[in-house]
Amino acid sequence: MLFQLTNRPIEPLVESLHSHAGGIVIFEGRVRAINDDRAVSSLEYVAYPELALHEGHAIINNVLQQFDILEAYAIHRTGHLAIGDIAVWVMSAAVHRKEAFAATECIINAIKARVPIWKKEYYSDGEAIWVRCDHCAHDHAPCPAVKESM
Amino acid sequence: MLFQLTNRPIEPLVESLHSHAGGIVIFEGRVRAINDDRAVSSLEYVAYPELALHEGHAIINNVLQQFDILEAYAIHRTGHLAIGDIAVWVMSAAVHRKEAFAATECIINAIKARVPIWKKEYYSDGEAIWVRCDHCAHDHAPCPAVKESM
Amino acid sequence: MTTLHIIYFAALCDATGREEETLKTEAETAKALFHELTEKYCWPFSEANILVAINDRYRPVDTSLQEGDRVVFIPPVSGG
Amino acid sequence: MTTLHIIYFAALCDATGREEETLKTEAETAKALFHELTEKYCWPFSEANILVAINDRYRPVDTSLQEGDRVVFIPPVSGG
Repeated sequence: MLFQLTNRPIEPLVESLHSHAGGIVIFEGRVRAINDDRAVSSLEYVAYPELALHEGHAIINNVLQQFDILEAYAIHRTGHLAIGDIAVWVMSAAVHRKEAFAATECIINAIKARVPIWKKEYYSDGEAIWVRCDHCAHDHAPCPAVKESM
Repeated sequence: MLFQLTNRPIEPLVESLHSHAGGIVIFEGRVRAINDDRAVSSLEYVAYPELALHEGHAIINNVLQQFDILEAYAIHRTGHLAIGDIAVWVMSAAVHRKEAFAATECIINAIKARVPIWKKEYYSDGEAIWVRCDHCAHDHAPCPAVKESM
Repeated sequence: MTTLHIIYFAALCDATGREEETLKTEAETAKALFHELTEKYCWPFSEANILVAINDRYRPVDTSLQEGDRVVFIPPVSGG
Repeated sequence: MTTLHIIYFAALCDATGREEETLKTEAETAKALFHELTEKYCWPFSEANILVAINDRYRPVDTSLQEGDRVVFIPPVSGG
């Protein structure tokens, strides 16, 4: 079903949020089976934890200051991931939805631009390479949190 | 914690998705405790089901045609809801995130503009009114699915 | 005269005091029927704020009414 | 001469063949150190594609190096 009506509760992903939060926008980045036309079998993420946590917190704090949102969180996987696994999860909650969409998109753009985490792709043909540049990181208008502190 | 690194799986909200889906954007619309500066105690949603399902399906099908996305779904509550309950849930999955953000925002804008569902707000002072116009429905650029078929 | 089945939702249900009714009318279009019912029930909406569904699909307000049509006037929606 | 602690991640770790090392150098800035190490290890990155972190914070490449600094050259990131 593409569209449903229901009179039963829709289970929330995030249980407890600010009572003024009306619009919640969640981004999940998942491991794709294909990248640049190559069949990917798995991924490995390596982080530089001391700097990654500092930058990640700075991104969220910037976005909390610069957008009219109530809450924001992000989490990023490290280690070995399979196809379909969630690599990164971002959430913003706002009174109205427009700000939540903008904030969540800004956070994921900033994470991809400046948090020191690297992805190694393992291909079905046996090769494995450190991905030098993700397509998605450069095709967006910059948001305030992307450039901050770099 | 505003930003975390983890080497353990992040549990997905939607279990099984297209294996090419790299960017998933989810919108949750929740019942706010305050609307137009009035304390809301609960909400009631009434739908005209035959037309609501037709319009909801048309919105999702339009968005599937007009955006480069792999999957999209939406679900809307009816009946009586408490503060914090999810009133509407929308998901789009795309190869890249930009299209998923645009598609999910378009779907929720279109649902608010043309799906025949009405909200009655019950206030802490005992009054209850049918909300004539939600703030959020008009402050966005129209997307293709909003106007289709009306 | 056509016989129509009319269903009322939300604010129009409250204003009309009923959920549905079967009605004989000389109104030839949805627009004419809207004005007839507005006068009868003192509806608090202007024509500009109302859409119409005939047989469960949105239709232009100048659509001609046919015997047995199911007609719903749609006050401003507020889902989401 | 300053003594520095250098940590290598991802493609730079592979290119260098080690995860970290303690190094004595006459390089006075991070930029000079980058060119010294690029020559030594044949790194496959140009200066334009590399950022530098000193003591776990991003710093400009012309930052002066101090005795005991922890230095990390950051190849293009690819998280998310």
